[in-house]
Amino acid sequence: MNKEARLKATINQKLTETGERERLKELLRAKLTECGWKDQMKAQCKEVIKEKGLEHVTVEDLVVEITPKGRALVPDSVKKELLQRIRAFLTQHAS
Amino acid sequence: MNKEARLKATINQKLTETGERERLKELLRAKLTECGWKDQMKAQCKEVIKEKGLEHVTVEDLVVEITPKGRALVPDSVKKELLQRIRAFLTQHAS
Amino acid sequence: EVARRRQEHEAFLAQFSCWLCTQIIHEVLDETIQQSAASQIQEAVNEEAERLAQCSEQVCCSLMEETLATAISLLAEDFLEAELERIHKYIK
Repeated sequence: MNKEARLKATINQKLTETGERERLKELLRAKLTECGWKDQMKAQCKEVIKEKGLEHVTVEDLVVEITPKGRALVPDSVKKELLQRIRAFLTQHAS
Repeated sequence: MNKEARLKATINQKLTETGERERLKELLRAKLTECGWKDQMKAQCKEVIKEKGLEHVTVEDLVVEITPKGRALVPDSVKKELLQRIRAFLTQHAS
Repeated sequence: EVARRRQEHEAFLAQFSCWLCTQIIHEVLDETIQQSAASQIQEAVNEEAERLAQCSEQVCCSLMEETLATAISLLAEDFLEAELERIHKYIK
């Protein structure tokens, strides 16, 4: 395992062990709701169903169809906040 | 002060005043770079940092660790050239 | 006497030259080694910081991906279920 892979594994381990990983995911979910991402995604689902017809769409189709939009619609501020939280966590747990 | 001590003091003073001391040091620095000694020292430093881990090494540790190797690695030809330059200066100024 | 003095003087010069040579070598070496050690430690510190920043970013991305994947599939599932239910009610 190279240095980077080892470091990543250590970070992931610390995040999981301390429960920070779950807290960060929770924060992210809350931010996504707060910023209207969920509503935008629902609108996307509606659009797909309207286009293809309800009888021709499975959950998997819907997921495949809306995932790229879902990624693109995450505001930069949310990504930034998440990264800052991870950095702060690492500074606090630096050893 | 005896005669020898006086002479030593005079030579040292002349070495400094004429700028020869600085020139000799500059020559030595250039020779050390030219013969690869500087790169060897860098490699030695890297090796020690890798071996001990960055968090366990200070500049002082590194200096203590690599100085004996550094001294041993100065090529004889470089020492010889420097000595010749010093002798020439002394012959010229210590009459 | 003159010859003896000259010989003594020569011996002194030879000895003093050697001493000076060692002195200058040590001065330059100490200085260079100190600089080299400081710069190599700084370089290692910078590399480490860079590595940490990159890894943090990658961890952040994978965390984001993971959360989004779960959220999107849950959302799609709920949405489709709600739509089907709505249609069923409508048909009824």
